[in-house]
Amino acid sequence: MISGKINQFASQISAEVISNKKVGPYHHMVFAVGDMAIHSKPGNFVAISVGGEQSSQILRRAFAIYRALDKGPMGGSIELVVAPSGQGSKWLCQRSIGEAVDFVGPLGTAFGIPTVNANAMLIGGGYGSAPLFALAELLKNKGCRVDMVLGASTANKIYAPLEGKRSVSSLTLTTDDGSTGIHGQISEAIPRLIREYGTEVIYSCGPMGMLAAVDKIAQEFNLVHQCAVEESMACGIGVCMTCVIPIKHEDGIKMVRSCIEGPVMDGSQIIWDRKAVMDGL
Amino acid sequence: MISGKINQFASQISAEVISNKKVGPYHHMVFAVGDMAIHSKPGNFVAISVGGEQSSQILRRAFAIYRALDKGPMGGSIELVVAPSGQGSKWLCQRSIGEAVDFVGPLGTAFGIPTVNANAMLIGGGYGSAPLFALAELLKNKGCRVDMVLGASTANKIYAPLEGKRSVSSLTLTTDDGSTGIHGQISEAIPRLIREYGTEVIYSCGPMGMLAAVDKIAQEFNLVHQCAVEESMACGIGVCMTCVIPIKHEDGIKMVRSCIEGPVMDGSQIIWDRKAVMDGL
Amino acid sequence: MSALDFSTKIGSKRFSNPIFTASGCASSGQELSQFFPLTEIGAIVTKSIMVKARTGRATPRMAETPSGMLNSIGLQGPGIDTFLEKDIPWLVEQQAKVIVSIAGESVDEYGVLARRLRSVPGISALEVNISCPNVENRGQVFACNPDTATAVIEAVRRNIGGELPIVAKLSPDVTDIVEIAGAVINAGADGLALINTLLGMVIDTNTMKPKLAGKTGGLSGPAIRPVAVRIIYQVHQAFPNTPIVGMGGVASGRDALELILAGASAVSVGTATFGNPKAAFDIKNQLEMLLLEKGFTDFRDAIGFAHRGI
Amino acid sequence: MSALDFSTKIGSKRFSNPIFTASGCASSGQELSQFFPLTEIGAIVTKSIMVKARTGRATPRMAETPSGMLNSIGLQGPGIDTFLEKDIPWLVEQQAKVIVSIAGESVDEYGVLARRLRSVPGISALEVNISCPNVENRGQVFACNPDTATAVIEAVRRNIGGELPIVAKLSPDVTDIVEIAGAVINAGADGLALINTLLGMVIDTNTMKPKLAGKTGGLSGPAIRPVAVRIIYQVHQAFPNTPIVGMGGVASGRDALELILAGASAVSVGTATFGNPKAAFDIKNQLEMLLLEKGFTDFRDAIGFAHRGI
Ligand SMILES: Cc1cc2nc3c(=O)[nH]c(=O)nc-3n(C[C@H](O)[C@H](O)[C@H](O)COP(=O)(O)OP(=O)(O)OC[C@H]3O[C@@H](n4cnc5c(N)ncnc54)[C@H](O)[C@@H]3O)c2cc1C
Ligand SMILES: Cc1cc2nc3c(=O)[nH]c(=O)nc-3n(C[C@H](O)[C@H](O)[C@H](O)COP(=O)(O)OP(=O)(O)OC[C@H]3O[C@@H](n4cnc5c(N)ncnc54)[C@H](O)[C@@H]3O)c2cc1C
Ligand SMILES: Cc1cc2nc3c(=O)[nH]c(=O)nc-3n(C[C@H](O)[C@H](O)[C@H](O)COP(=O)(O)O)c2cc1C
Ligand SMILES: Cc1cc2nc3c(=O)[nH]c(=O)nc-3n(C[C@H](O)[C@H](O)[C@H](O)COP(=O)(O)O)c2cc1C
Ligand code: FES
Ligand code: FES
Repeated sequence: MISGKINQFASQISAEVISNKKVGPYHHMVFAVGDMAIHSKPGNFVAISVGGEQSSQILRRAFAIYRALDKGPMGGSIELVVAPSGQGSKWLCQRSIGEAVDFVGPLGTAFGIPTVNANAMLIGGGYGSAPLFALAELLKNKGCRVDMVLGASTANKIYAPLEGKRSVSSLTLTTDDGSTGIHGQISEAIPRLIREYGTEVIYSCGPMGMLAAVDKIAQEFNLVHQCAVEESMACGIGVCMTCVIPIKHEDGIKMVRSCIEGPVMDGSQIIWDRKAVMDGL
Repeated sequence: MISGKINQFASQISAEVISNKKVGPYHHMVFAVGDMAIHSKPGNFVAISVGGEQSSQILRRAFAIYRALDKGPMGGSIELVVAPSGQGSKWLCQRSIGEAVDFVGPLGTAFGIPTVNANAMLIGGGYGSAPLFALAELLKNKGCRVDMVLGASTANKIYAPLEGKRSVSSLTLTTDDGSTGIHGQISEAIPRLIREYGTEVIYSCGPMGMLAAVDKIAQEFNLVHQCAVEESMACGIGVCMTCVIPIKHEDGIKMVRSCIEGPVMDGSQIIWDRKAVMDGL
Repeated sequence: MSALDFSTKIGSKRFSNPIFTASGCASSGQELSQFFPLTEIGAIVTKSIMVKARTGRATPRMAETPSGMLNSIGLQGPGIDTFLEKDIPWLVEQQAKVIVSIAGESVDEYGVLARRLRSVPGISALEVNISCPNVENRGQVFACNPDTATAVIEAVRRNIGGELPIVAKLSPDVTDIVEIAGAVINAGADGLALINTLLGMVIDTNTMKPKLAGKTGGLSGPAIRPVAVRIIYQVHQAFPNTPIVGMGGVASGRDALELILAGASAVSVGTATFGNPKAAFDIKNQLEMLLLEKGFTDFRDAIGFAHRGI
Repeated sequence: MSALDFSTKIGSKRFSNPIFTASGCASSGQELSQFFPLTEIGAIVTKSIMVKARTGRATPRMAETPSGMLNSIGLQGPGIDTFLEKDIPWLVEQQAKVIVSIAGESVDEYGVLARRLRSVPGISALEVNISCPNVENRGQVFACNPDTATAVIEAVRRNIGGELPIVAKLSPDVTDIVEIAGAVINAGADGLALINTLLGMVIDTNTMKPKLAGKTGGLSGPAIRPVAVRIIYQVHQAFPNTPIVGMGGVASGRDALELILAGASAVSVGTATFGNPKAAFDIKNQLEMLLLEKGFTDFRDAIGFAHRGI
C-alpha cells in the first residue's frame, strides 16, 4: 500500500489545541494544523511529542487521525480521540486550548478504497473506532454500504459520536459486560452480521487480539480484511525498526514496519499466532 | 549557627502560586504555604521541584526566602525573587496563578541578629538582595542602623523594590557598567561606606566572588561578616554532601554542608582561595 | 484487602520491610528523621565509613543530568571512631535498623573496619562498598577485578566473625558482573548490593571544562534503572539463593517492584531522596499497596518473579 | 560573525561537517530525506549490515525509559547484496556522504563484508560494529574482549585494502575501555565510534515479565550521555591522535559540543531522531552557531578542548 516517496506529505509542525472535550473515558481533541490536514487520509496517524520541554519521555506517541478538515474556521485541523492511559497520553489530554503541541504527520498507510461498490463492514474496538468514521464517510460517498460494529469492555468505552453515525447504514454495539448492545466480545457477533449484511470487505481497528479474531473470521468468509495494527513505535517514520509486524513470506517470516507499510495492512498477510512467530525466528 | 534538631521546622508541602510578576529581569513570586511561613527567617531557603511530573530534572532548586508572612489574606505566604537562568528556574517563572509547586522548607541557617544595637551594612549582588530586605526590617525593629549596598552588572539587574527600602537608613547602588549608582564593582565602593556609616557588622548575599571580596574587606576592618553562600545542592536537606564549603580547621580544611551549616555562614571561617583548597585536599 | 507479610531476610537477619536507604544518600539518618520515622522503613544504610576522617573532594561535587545526576563526594566522612561514638548510638536510640557501609583504600583497611564493627550492638549487617579506588593498585577499583574483590570480602569475613551478614556492593562498570558476583559469594558474602553508580562525566559547555572538580563522577537516578534491572536479573539468574539489595533509580513503588521482580530481596532508595525527602517512606507504602493489589500475601513470593515461566 | 571551517577528518576522509547519523537510527537515509536534505549533514551512517538477510527479534522491540529507551532489534536487515544493489546507489544519487556500518556473527563474516565493500564507489568509511554476539564464542560480544576485538579489526583491515578508513565501534559495557580501544587501534582501526548502547532491561510491572521479547536491550538516549562523555574523554586522553566519532544521547548542539570538547572529531545523532526527525540537521545548525559564538574559526580547535589546561 506504499506508493511514491515514503511519507511524502509528512512534515513537522507546532499544532495549537483548539478544542479539548472529555467524551466518556476519552478526550476528543482538535488541533490547528494548517496544510497537514490536506493530505491526511483515514488510517494515517500523527506522532506527537509529550511531556514538554524538559520531559523525560523522549519518544513520540502515535495517534490515529479521527478526522481531518482542510478548511475550517481555523484553517486546516486534525481531530484525535485520546485515551488517557499512561503518562504521555495523560499529558496530552491535559493540554488547554491555545497550547501548542509538536506534530509529525500524516504518517503511514491509509485504508484502501474499493474501486467498485462493495458492502463494507467497519469494526472498531475501544478508541479503535476513531479512524473508522472518516473512512465510513469516504466509503458512503463512493456509494458503498457501510455497516459499523463497535465493541468495548463496557458501554462508556465505545466511542461513537452522533455526527459519526451519519454515514453508516447500520451500527451494532457489543460490550463484554453487556452494559449496552450485544453481550460478548465483538468477534462473536460478527459472523452473523456478515451474513445479514452481505459484507464483502472488512476494515478493522482496535487491540491486536481483536484484529486477530476478526482476521480469522475474514479468512473463513474469504473476505478482504484491511486492519490498522498497533505496535510500539519509537520513531514513527521508518528509521528504527521497532514497530515491525510479522508477515508471511516465501522464506518464512518477514518483519515489516507498521509505521511505513502500516498501520493499515492486509490482514491475510499477517502472522497472528505469536507462538508461530517465536518458533519461526 | 545550628541549634536543636536539624531543620526542625522543615516540611514538604504543595504551594499554590498566588502571584507572579516580572520585575526587571526577575520574577517576584508569591506562594501560599500555610504554616511554613511561621518559622521562616531571613537567610533560610526553600527547595523546589521543577519541570512537572515527567520532568527529566530530578533535583530541587534552592531559593532564598525574600519574605515570609505568616498571616495574609491567603494564610501564610512565602515570596521569592527568581532569576530565569537555566531550565529549572525558567520553568518556575512560567508558573501561572493557581498552579501548585512542591516546596521543602524552611531550610538552612538564618542570619544572626546582634544582641546589642549595631550599625549593620547589608550587601547584595543581583538576586542576592532577596533575603536582605526582610533582614533589614528585623534589624531596624531591633534598633540597628541599616545601610544597604546593592550591586549588579547593570541597572535593571538590581533588585530593590520600593517597599523593601522602607527599613534602610541609606541605600547605595553600584553597577559594573555605570548605568546607575556608583560605577564599578560593589566591593570597590564598600571601604569608603564602612568608614562613612561606622559599620560594625556586615551581612552579604550574592555570587561567591563578591562574597569573597566583601570578606576580604570585612577582615581588613575586623568586622563580623555573615554571608549567605551559594553552592550547588543536590538534596538541600543535609544527606548528600554535595553542597560543602571549605572552612578553616585545626587539621587544615573542613568541608561543611552549606545547606545545614549554611547558607548563612561566618565569612571569616570560610577558605575563599580556591587554590588553597585544591592544594589542601 | 488481605494482609501482607512484608518482611525480608538478608543472610540471618530479618527486616520488617524491604525498603532501605542507599548508602551516601541518607547520611546517618538524622536529617531524614525530620520527614518520617526511621522505624517505618526496613533499614538505614549509612554513608560508607572509612578508618580515618576524610575531607573529600573539592566542589562542584554534583551535576544534574537527564533523569539523573553525577556525584563526586570522595567519601567525605568523620572516620570510624566518631561514627561509632555519635552516629550509631543515635540510630540505636531511634530503634532504627542499621546496615553499616564500609569503604577502604586497601584490603587491610576493610579488615580493620570489620574488626571495629564486629561487636557493636545495634547493627544488622555490613555493606562492603568495594567500588572504591585501591590505592595500592594504581587506584583501580576493587570491584572491577575478581581477585581484589575476593581479597576484600575475605578480609572482612575473617574479621567480622559469624554474626553479621556481609553484603558486597558491586560496581556496574565491569565486563562480566556475574563473574565478580560469583567471586565475592565464594569469598563469603551473604548478599550483594547492586548497583553502585556508573562512571560518568559532564562537561560545562560555558567553561568548556569538566563540570565536577573531580572531573568524573558517579551517575545515579532513574537514568540508570534499566542497567540496574539488567544486572540484578543476570545475577539473580546465576545465583538465585543469594539475596540482593537492589538499587539504581528507584523513585516509586512501581520502580521498587521492578527491581524485586528482577531478583532483589530488598531495595535501597538513593537519589530519589534528593527530590523527595520522604521518598523511602512513600515508596514503602506504594510498594505495599502494589503487592496487595497483585494478590501477593508474602513479599518473598515477588522476589525474582520475572524469571518464572508463564 | 566570522566564518567557520566546519569540516572534519576521519582517517584520510574529509566531511563537510561533523554531524552524522548514528547507525540503526537512520536506516539508509531515505526516510529522513523527507525532512531535510541529506547533503546538509556530514555523513549518513547506515544501519549495521550483515552478510545475509536477517529477520531480527520478535516484538516488543522497544521500551521507553527515563530520558532514554531500550531497543532490541536483533540487526534486522536485507543482507549485503540487497543493500549494495538498492541502498548504496540511492545514497550515491543523493550525493550524500556514506559510512557503512557492518556487523558479523564471526570474524570471517566481517572479513567477507569488508571484501564486498572495498571497491564500492561512494563510500567514505566503514564503521565496524563489534558490539555483536560472537556465535563462535558462547555469544560473547566481540567488543568485550581485546582479543576478539583485535581479530575482527584485523580481518577487516586485511580485506578492505588501504583506501577506506576503518572506524571500530565499541561497547561501553567493559571494565577497561582504554584497553579495548588500544587493541583495536593496534589492529589497524583508523578511528573509534564511542559509544554503542548500554545493556539494560525493563520489567513490565503489569505482566511482571521483561518488557522486550528479547528480554535485554540496548539503552540509548540522553540518559547515557554522561557515560559517553566519560568514555570519549578517557579514550581521547589515552589516544589523542585517533579520531573519535562520538555518540550517546546527543539531542542538541550543546550536547554535540560536550562530546566534541571531550574529544570527539564527529558526532552521531541516534535516538534524538526518533523524537525529532530533523534532529541531525537542527543539531548541525545549533553546533555551528555555538562554535561561532565561542569564537572558534576552525572546528578542529574544539576537539578535545576540555583536556587543555586553563
Ligand atoms: C498507529 C497507532 C495509532 C494509535 N492511535 C491511538 C489513538 O487514536 N488514540 C489513543 O488514545 N491511542 C492511540 N495509540 C496509542 C498511543 O500511541 C500511546 O501508545 C498510548 O496513548 C499510551 O501512551 P502513554 O504515553 O500514555 O503510555 P506510556 O505508558 O507512557 O507509554 C510508554 C511507551 O509505550 C508505548 N505504548 C504504550 N501503550 C501502547 C499501545 N497500546 N500501543 C502502542 N504503543 C504503546 C508508548 O507509545 C510509549 O512509547 C496508537 C498507537 C499506534 C501505534
Ligand atoms: C542557597 C541558595 C539560594 C538561592 N537563592 C536563589 C534566589 O533567591 N533566586 C534565584 O533566582 N536563584 C537562587 N539560587 C539559585 C537556584 O537554586 C538555581 O541554581 C538557579 O535558579 C539555576 O537553576 P536552573 O534550574 O535554572 O539551572 P540549570 O542549569 O537547570 O541547573 C542545573 C543544576 O545546577 C545548579 N545550579 C545552576 N546554577 C546554580 C547557582 N548559581 N548556584 C547553585 N546551583 C546552581 C542547579 O541548582 C541545578 O541543580 C539559590 C541557590 C542556592 C544554593
Ligand atoms: C551523593 C551520593 C553519594 C553516594 N555515596 C555512596 C557511598 O558513600 N557508598 C556507597 O556504597 N554508595 C554511594 N552512593 C551510591 C548509592 O548508594 C547508589 O548505589 C546509587 O546512587 C544508585 O542508586 P540511586 O539511583 O537510587 O541513587 C552514593 C550516591 C550518591 C548519589
Ligand atoms: C533502535 C536502535 C537501533 C540501533 N542499531 C544499531 C546498529 O545497527 N548498529 C550499531 O552500531 N548501533 C546501533 N544502535 C546504536 C546507536 O548507533 C548509538 O550508538 C546509540 O544508540 C547511542 O546513541 P544515541 O543515544 O544518540 O542513540 C542502535 C540504536 C538504536 C536506538
Ligand atoms: S516506529 Fe520506527 S520504524 Fe516504525
Ligand atoms: S545539598 Fe545535600 S548535603 Fe547539602
